[in-house]
Amino acid sequence: MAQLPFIAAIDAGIHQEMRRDTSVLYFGQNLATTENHPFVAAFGHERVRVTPISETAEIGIAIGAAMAGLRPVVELYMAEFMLVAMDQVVNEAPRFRYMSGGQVKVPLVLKAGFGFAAGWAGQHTGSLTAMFMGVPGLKVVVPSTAADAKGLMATAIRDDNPVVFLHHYLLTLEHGEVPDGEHLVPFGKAEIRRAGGDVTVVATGWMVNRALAAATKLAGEGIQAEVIDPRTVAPLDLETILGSVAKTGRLVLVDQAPRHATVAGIIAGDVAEHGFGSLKAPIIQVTARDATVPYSEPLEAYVIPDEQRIIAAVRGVLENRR
Amino acid sequence: MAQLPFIAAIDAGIHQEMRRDTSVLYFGQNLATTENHPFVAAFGHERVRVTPISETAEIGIAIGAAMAGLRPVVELYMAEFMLVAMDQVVNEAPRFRYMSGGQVKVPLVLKAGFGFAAGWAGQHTGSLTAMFMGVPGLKVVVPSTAADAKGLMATAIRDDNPVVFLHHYLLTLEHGEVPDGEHLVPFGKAEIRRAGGDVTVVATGWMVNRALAAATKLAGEGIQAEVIDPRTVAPLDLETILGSVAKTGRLVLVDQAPRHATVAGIIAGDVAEHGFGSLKAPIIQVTARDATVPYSEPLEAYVIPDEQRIIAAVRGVLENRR
Amino acid sequence: MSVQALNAERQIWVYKQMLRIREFEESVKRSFTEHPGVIRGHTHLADGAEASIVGSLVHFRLGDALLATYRCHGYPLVLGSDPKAMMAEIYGRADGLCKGLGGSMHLTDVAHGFLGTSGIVGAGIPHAAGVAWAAQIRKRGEVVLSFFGDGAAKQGAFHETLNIASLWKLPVVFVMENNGYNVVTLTAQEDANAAAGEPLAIKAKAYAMPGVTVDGGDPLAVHETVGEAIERARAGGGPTLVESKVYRLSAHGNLIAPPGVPLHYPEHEAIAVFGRRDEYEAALRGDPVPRFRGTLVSGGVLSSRKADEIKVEVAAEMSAAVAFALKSPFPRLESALENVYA
Amino acid sequence: MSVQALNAERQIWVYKQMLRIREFEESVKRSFTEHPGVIRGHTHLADGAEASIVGSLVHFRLGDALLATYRCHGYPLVLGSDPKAMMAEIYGRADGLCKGLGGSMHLTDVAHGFLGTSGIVGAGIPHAAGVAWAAQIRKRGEVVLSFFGDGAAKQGAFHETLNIASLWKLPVVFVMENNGYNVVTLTAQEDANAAAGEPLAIKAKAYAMPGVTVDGGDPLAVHETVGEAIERARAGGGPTLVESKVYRLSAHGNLIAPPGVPLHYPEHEAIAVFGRRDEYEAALRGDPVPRFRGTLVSGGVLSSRKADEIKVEVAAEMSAAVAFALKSPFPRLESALENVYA
Ligand SMILES: Cc1ncc(C[n+]2csc(CCOP(=O)(O)OP(=O)(O)O)c2C)c(N)n1
Ligand SMILES: Cc1ncc(C[n+]2csc(CCOP(=O)(O)OP(=O)(O)O)c2C)c(N)n1
Ligand SMILES: [Mg+2]
Ligand SMILES: [Mg+2]
Repeated sequence: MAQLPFIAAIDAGIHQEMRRDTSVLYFGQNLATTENHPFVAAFGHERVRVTPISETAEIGIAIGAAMAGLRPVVELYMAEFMLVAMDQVVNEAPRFRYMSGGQVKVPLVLKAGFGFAAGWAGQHTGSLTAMFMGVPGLKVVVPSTAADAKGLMATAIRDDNPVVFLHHYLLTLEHGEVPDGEHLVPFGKAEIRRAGGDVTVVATGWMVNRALAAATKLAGEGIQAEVIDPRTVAPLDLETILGSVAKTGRLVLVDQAPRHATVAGIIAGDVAEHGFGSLKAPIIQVTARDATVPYSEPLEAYVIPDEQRIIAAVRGVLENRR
Repeated sequence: MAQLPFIAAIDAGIHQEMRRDTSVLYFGQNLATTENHPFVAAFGHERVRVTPISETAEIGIAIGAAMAGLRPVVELYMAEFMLVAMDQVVNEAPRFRYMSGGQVKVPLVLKAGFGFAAGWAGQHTGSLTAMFMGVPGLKVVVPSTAADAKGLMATAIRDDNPVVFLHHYLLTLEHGEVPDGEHLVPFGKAEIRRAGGDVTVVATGWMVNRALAAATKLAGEGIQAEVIDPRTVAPLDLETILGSVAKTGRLVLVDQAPRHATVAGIIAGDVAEHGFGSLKAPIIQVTARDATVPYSEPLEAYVIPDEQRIIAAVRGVLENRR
Repeated sequence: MSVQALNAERQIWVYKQMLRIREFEESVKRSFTEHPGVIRGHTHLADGAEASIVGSLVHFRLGDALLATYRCHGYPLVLGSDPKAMMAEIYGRADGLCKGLGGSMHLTDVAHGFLGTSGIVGAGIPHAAGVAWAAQIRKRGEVVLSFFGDGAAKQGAFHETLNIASLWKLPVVFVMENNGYNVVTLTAQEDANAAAGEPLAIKAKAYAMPGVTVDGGDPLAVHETVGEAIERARAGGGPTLVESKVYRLSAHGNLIAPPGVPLHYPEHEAIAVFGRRDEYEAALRGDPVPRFRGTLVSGGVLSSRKADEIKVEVAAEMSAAVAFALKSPFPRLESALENVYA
Repeated sequence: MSVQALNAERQIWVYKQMLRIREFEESVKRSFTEHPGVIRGHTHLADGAEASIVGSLVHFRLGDALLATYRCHGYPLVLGSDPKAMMAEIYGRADGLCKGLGGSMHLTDVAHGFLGTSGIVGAGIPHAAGVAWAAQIRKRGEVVLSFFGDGAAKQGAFHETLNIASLWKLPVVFVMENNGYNVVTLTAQEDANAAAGEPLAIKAKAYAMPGVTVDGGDPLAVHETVGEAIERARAGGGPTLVESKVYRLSAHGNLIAPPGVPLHYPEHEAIAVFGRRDEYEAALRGDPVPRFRGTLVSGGVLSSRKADEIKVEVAAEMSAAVAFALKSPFPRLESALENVYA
């Protein structure tokens, strides 16, 4: 075990797989522009390349390379940059296997950051996870710890399908214990980050930290929140969430996206169908307020869900507790 | 009142507004290539133009023209074609007003078909509505009748914000009574297509027809379904839905998208929060099965929600009726 | 570099492949009237482009790859795909090349080097470059052919990919089939070079890449031009943009309509939209299939009798394909949920 | 067409504007150390591009419009925006040009013809063409300037827009500020023309559009080159691609880091990443601001004393802007929910 920042843990996951499998490629903008780049030094320019600012071609090339037997990892920096290439992400990569009747597979990883609520303002701070999660053929990963970042990246690279790997930018420098050597975290297995019997709180990415901080404060009031991190939203481990709700009867979902663009809403819909019998209170979603993310610091903080709003939501669902 | 096919009703809406307001433009691929084109004949090439196959430029140009005081309507044919220009749709058009502190407005209409489950297979049959509905600054319209198609198009053109106008391609030739002369349908006002007290069914686009057909069959069993068509999903008229659920206690949502890519899920999440007290049964979503839409006819029919599945869902929520 | 001329036998092979494509497309077209409802969605024919396709594919070797668009029936026929399985796919049957999941727009036959198509204009161009990157890494002299239309050159994907392919010297040849139309839009109505009277191959200058224009109605000319580009690519010299000028002899695709409305192939846009009957009739007179037959027969390479025999043989092959496809069952319903994930 | 030369007074005006941009940018840069935490997110400076900006904007008339990228501080200063409101925006304050909603990357001042920016590379290029369409319809001889970087020419948006602008003869001038870098990527590492030693202006050939390259460090050369393009556009002759060669004198932007880490301007990538100290020092020696001062003083257009007076005046203007911005309050919280919809 080593203490590593989140960003280094992702790199470690990629490095691990590139060493293991020569078919893994790593490319994107503004990397590998000198021989000193650690991945270039280790794996050479054949497998590690800088690309122009051409996301459509970058992702499209990854698809072709994947169909030809390679395993590309594309560094995209911000998830928003995928929007200029959204057809490749949602209407090409995940369709080829299906449309060919299973003749091809398209193993690739689209690595992108998101949610960088640090003054990056209108076009660089979005939380677009929900746009990807419902696309058949695509898998979507949202780690919240350094260890998961490494292990989920490694699993993403080994997966035979296109995977969107979303790195929350505010976690970049968060340190955590990361297993040395080969480390893999399975897809479709949620993690209970904190156990509790009074209320289930589901969150992804950086919102997991805020949920945990809220849970700590709530514990001081005698409220035990169970905090669940789905880790992958496609596939989604609904069982773990339903199991927790069966126990607590109460569900609060936290999401950095605006109200109608959330993973939270989708999960709420699932629980309202499959876990209805367990529910003792309304399912509350704590989401961003409905605005583009503003630049000014206090406004940005006002728009993004914070501890106080999570705590208030939990108190709300417990109000009618008997 | 005239009987018009859906497609002619949309055209009538555009025509009405172009005649009324010289700032309205209409352009896109494969239109206006001869002087005989009815819009060219009426309004000239200055305002009606054919574009190359360049969605990013087409939508981007619409944004610029809108900022400069015009009101462009872009013909995009299939909603999937917006995916190559998704940045313009979700990260440019709806952001400019906000980021400029209200200095500009971006009135434009992106007109696109969707859901063409008619053998168009993997890349042309999607139902992407949910991708647009949660973006602050954007409005999203999904008419299901010819009259609404005309009236919502006219309202969309007069709206000072970017509007995604989604035309369900399977409705193209459906005829309906369409008011002559100026006709406007307000945004954010759901329509109760059929009244009923036993169960609330919410559907958009072509699914409204399937829901109504199911409701007719169910009436034969003595089950009165209330079928609600939100007509615009952004803004969403949650009040009307909650009002109905308050009466029926039961909610079934029908959506042509796969399970985790639906408007249905988002609405279910809202009702599970704001209408929980009214619910007597789980909220059931009848969605497409989780696959890319297959080409072969029976498989396509198997994947898309049909009357039977809607009927079964309604029976399901009524099972525990006392 | 100079490409070796084709001997008589290969020339006859070229002619036969052209005829097979034509005959297949005619069978597809006839299906709309002879077997109404059997073909759904949108179907795009390659008639008029046969010389361009076959002339390009003469150079195809084991290990090479090809990617194309929705207008994709021609290529796999030449590469060796079974027309029975192709027709079954177009009819949505269980024995289809793609198990009925893809349909006419998405024929794929990996075993024969046809990696697939995108129905989104321009989107397949980077895929081809990606396959070429894999070939570059493998260092076996394999090459990738990327086919697309003139309209596709107006998509960002074209631009972004050609720059990278040139920069990385990828072993790929970009064959733009310029058929003068994007659906009902004339090339000069949407392309600044065309409007200025310039060849579309000039676009290659924006990528420091060779760009050439060839008469796509002449299979031997295509053979030479694409052949040079392929040799260059195999030798590590990088990509070429080949503008192959063809004339699409059918309408863009069958009628677009919701279920219930019988589908058919409408009149060509040159006539139906632009009233350019002369243009269309000239194109018919220049039809590359009879034109090449004429060349071969008058050059003494092929006797009329032999040419007729080939025609009969090919017609039989394609009607067998139709018969097979008609008899093939629909896929099991659950197969709709297979192959979503690997 | 020939552009009239600038008289002495206008030349001095040009110099003063260049100095204002430089001084503003220096104030922004100093804010990171003098007022830590006051600027958040990502801030991109125009230092090195002043001559190109001002030389282009000499031609700007009422009714014209300008659109740019995240690297957007220079233009509005020349167009007449108040540096106080600009700095307040960069500090996220209520008196900001965009009420604190936009920040450094999204300065907008419609009243002065600056319609805004996109932070997404290439995305603003079509917006400019759209504004130009409106100008074409209005027929008042108005012109639109579209500024973007060399890297942006690798986006599909560039390609798609230039084709349409040329085809429609839109009154727009595309000014590509080629500063040799896209963040830490050298132009030759990402551009096939650059790798082949060709100017980037050659890309205009793919759009049947004039393409010219100019020394962006010389405001009078830019004035002439962009001036010709603007005159042509105003006269209905259509767009031009101008490649203006500049050297960015600061790093791409400030350090990228999560909250908590103090932000600052790192060393220029030429040195920090590529170890090209000579290149960077040569660029500093060629700095367009002192270079133009030298030209004016040695040409007798401007005395050293007057030049120093201008410098003092401009420095005072910009420190007043900082002082104003520091005192401006933060916006009301509820203002975050205003202006979402019109
Ligand atoms: C991005 C995108 N926009 C629009 C379409 C609709 N469309 C399908 S084929 C086609 C014409 C393409 O023309 P061209 O590239 O010349 O090929 P051709 O059909 O002539 O062979 C269009 C516009 C699409 N499939 N994808
Ligand atoms: C579509 C997209 N991809 C990537 C980025 C990240 N990015 C921001 S600025 C930049 C460099 C742009 O280089 P250039 O166009 O030369 O402009 P310069 O910054 O040199 O002025 C990049 C890659 C982005 N903003 N948008
Ligand atoms: Mg064409
Ligand atoms: Mg640059």
